[in-house]
Amino acid sequence: MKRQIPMLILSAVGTLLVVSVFIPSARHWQEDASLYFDIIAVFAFFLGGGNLIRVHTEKVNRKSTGWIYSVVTLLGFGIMLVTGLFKIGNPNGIAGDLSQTGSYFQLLFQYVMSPLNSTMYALLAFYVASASYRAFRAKNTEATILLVAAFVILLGRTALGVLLTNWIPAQLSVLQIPNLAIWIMNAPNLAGQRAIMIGISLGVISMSLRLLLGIERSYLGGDN
Amino acid sequence: MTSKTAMRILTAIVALIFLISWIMKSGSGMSDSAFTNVRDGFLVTFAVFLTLSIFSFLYRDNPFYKFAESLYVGISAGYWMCYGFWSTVVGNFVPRASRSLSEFFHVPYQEHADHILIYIPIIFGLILLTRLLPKIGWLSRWSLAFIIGATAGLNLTRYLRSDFISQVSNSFIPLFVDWKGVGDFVNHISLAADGQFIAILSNWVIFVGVMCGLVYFFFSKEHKGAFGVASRVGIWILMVTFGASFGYTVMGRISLLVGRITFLFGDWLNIL
Amino acid sequence: MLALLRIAKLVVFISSSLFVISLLPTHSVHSQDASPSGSNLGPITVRAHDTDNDAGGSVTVEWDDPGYEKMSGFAGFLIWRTNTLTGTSDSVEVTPFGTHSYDDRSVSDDSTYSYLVAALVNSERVMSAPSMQVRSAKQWFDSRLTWVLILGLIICGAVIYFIESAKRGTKLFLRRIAGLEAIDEAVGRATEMGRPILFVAGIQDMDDVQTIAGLTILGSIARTVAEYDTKINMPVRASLVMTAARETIKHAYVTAGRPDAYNDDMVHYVTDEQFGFVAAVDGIMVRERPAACFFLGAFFAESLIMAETGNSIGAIQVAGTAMPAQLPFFVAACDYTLIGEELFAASAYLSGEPRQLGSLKGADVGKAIAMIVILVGVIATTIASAWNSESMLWIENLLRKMFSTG
Amino acid sequence: MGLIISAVVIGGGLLWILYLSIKGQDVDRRIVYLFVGATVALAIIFRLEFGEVATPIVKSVFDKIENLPAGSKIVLSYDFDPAMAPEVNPMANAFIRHILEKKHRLFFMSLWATGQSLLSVSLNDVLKPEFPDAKYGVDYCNLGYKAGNEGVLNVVITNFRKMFPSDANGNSLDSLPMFKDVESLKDMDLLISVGGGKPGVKEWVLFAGDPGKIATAGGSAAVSTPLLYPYWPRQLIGLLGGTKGAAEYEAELIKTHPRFKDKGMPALRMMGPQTMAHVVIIAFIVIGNVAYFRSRRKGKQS
Repeated sequence: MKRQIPMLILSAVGTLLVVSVFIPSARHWQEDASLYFDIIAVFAFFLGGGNLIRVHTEKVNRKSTGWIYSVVTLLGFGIMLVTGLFKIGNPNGIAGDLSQTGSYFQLLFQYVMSPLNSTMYALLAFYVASASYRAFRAKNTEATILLVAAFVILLGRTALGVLLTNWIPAQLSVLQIPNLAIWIMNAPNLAGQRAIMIGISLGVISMSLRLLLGIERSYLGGDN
Repeated sequence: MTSKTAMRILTAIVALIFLISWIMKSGSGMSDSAFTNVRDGFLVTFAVFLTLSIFSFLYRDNPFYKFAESLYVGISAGYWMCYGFWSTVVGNFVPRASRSLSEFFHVPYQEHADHILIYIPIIFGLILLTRLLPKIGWLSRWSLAFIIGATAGLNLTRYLRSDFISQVSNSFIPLFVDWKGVGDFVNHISLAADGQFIAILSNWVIFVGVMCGLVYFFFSKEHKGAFGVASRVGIWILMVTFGASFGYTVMGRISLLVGRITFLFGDWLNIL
Repeated sequence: MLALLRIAKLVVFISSSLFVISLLPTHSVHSQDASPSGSNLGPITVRAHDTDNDAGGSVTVEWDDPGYEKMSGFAGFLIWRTNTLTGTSDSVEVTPFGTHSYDDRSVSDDSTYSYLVAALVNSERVMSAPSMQVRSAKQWFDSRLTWVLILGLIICGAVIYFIESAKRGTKLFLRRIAGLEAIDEAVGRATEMGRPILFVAGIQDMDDVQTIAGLTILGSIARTVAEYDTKINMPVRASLVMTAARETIKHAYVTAGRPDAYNDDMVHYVTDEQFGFVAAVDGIMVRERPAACFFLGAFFAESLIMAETGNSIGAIQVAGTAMPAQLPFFVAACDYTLIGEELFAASAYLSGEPRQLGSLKGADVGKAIAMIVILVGVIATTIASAWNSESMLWIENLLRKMFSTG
Repeated sequence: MGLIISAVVIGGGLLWILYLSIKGQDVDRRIVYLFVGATVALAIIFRLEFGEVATPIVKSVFDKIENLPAGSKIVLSYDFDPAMAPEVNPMANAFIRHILEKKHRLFFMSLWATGQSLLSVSLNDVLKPEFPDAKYGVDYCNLGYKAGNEGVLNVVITNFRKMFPSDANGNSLDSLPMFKDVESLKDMDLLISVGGGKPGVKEWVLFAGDPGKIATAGGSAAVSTPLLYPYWPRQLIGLLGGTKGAAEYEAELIKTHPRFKDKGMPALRMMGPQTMAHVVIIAFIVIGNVAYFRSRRKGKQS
């Protein structure tokens, strides 16, 4: 019993949604499904939030290593939750927009969350450089192609690319780095993207079918 | 000098700089009320402190990064839970469920919406919460089944239409572009970027590239002989794709760093 | 009795259209034929029919304009509707220059309507003759999606056929995927070094099929982890993923015969914020120093941050995603990468179960179909455009119609 | 002066690392981070700018405007929102300066509601102060925003007045002298769409440039540029891609019209640190390969 019912729910819901694409009057089920998902996700917040609080309070009680940082997390979580749910400092009170300028919620977002967000994002500039230094090495043919393609595009994005190959006559102008970079983006890159996308779509179709037919059961406690 | 004392000295220095910057920033505040100036002075300095703490991770893991990380986790978890509450619960559920709550939250009550259906996700949501009770925790699988069924159902047709069908039809490209016969083709042949030859070459590369790329993804056929060659060309095309898109995105990443450093030098030290 | 009813309806209809015409400003009535400013353009012809492929409640009105819209002072087309049952009539919409059709969605399926379209020129109304009666209806099948349905059935049919044939035990060749073989090696290494493995199932919620793919692979890995009794650390960005992941790992431990070794804290919720989650994962990496890192699911810009940090602590990294924009970073920074479709095939590979492997053969048939169609399409397009042959053009247009998303 | 300091610091450092690599040593990733951070910081502090050289895909747009006879009619459509503005606004301003400097007739319009407000910012910050003698209705006019996305183009390609009975300030088109010989888009010499989303450059090509056989050029955010490359050179005479495209156009503008030199070229200033960072990354790739081949050869010898 434990296993049949979930399988039944899964196949029924999935099949209905697949069919709803083809029946005009059932098409709204698609939006309903994503709305229902959001509502269930809100319930799941209790599990997630609960877990966050439990894990960090446990760390604090057991004074395990780095418990002071758990205090910081719990404080941050508490403060943000309170200022958000009660809209403290929000000029229009409970009806005001959550991120109304002037509300403490917006202040915390603007001066704590967004600098952290954009700085984490900015770390990518460093990581892109170290990944390039380490990964683009001509170890084998594939790695060499990877290196050459990245090298041409990188050069094409700077004035260096133009200066290096300006001397090439108009008849061979595709060999000028900026044009070569555009050609690489236009032809091989486009072909690769297309092949990957067709592959992905077939992967999703075969996986969804495996789910709907109940062949893929590891998460539902099936016994395969 | 143990690392403990080094750490203490470092923290003291950071606190000192923080204080100086706070005072300076509050002083240069434009708004008339002293309280806002002091508060904004603190907030700007704190933003700078967080920025530098994150950057310090590049050197190695340290208490400043741990502080910034744990604060970020706490604040952002709270942020998204408030967002979830206001936008989904108050925004979507309340208008469909009860008139009194809608008035309380000043949200337009939806008259004709089919109310009973809105209780389906509620029931599945409650079932999900049964995970907290070990005895009947397995009931939560019903909610998971609902969600996974919905995801599989929605994505099957979506990927079929948006990726499979449209990418196949986009691949119907002519292998001879504005063709006026072999003679004309031969005496205009050149590697000029906007020339006919390059246009034709591009379409050939796209056609062969897509076919070989697909061959690479074959699972159930031995990649040997002609099939093996096609698969090899396929992986080469994929490597060009990865190299090209890696190189192309580098600029976008660097502009993010330029933005942060301009913030540090401009808004904080205003030496720009 | 039926005849009486029909006559009654007829009377109502005639009286209502007379009523409608009398209602209009008088001087324009007799000007129905004589068009303004002397040019003798013919009357506007109007056609109305039920809007096709919809859920009912909508009528499409189309009209041909002999030339009124080209005249200076033309202000728009007024659409006038009469409900032939109740006799009430009202203006529906004024459409601007250049539009010659309009979907009137404010009708109900159970009454019939007749439409008039008037060209408004210098505050005069040139009325058209009333259209035939029309009643809106709901369609049960969207005819524009016929080919999408046929293609879907073909591909799904192939997948199901090979799933069934695999059940009958036909042996199936499967090419090697380096990334999948590396998984056992990575878990083994983690066990020897007594260090945990880190598993990230993407940063999307359960509404993304890549997250589910990641979780199914987690199912197989968790079984090996249960046997070797390795520690597993799985930070998640969505509470639903946490619940599903715990369910998956618990099931793996039960089937491996070690239900007691399972502990809910292996999977822990961090935050819903993309970069907050990444900051925490980086923290876990440098502090717990996992021996193997698995990034399997949907990733965005943060993919490289995790992969580079994982590389800096010397862990074996196996990544897999179906996000084309992130594949280059994983290919550059990780030891093994599952490219697009390989992520979805991984769980079938790892389970080794005949029916799942059969579905991969079905996907291959899909690729074969795609290749054949592209080949035919390209040949037809080439010949049609280069030597403009009619028959090839017909084939090309047929293929484009078959492969339109509708 | 700044250039010399950073050249010495960065260049010297890179040479030192190259020397290390030749000895087969791999450099620690933190050194790479240090270099990237230092390069970008120095480039920002010393406001380094490099002479961007226009690539053919940008040069073709510049030459088209440069060589059109004075008084030609050009449409500039603002199809973007504030999020894309930092990347594409410099392009729009560079186009305004170039078109009015060459005494062409400039027709502003927008397919995005947000484009309308960004357009008025450009008018006040760039057009009015730098071209005091440009008269509204004679040298330039603003048709404003019209909803309907590509539907607007379907109408405007046959008849302007039907879609735009009056311009953004409410005066009828016939009252504007520059509109006397303009019946539809087909009378225009060049269409330029600046933006990166939908409706954008692609819609201008498919619904205006192609059907009307009118020369069309575009400016787009970097992320959407690759999708537009296939249209060049057959359906798009040229395309400015991201900050780099804007910087190339600005450099070309200063070279041929030095009067704009001190007007502040945002894209060029942004490209300074970008170019420096790119050069450092390219250098590290080269060094990485040198280290790899040296260590492989050493492995073979031992």
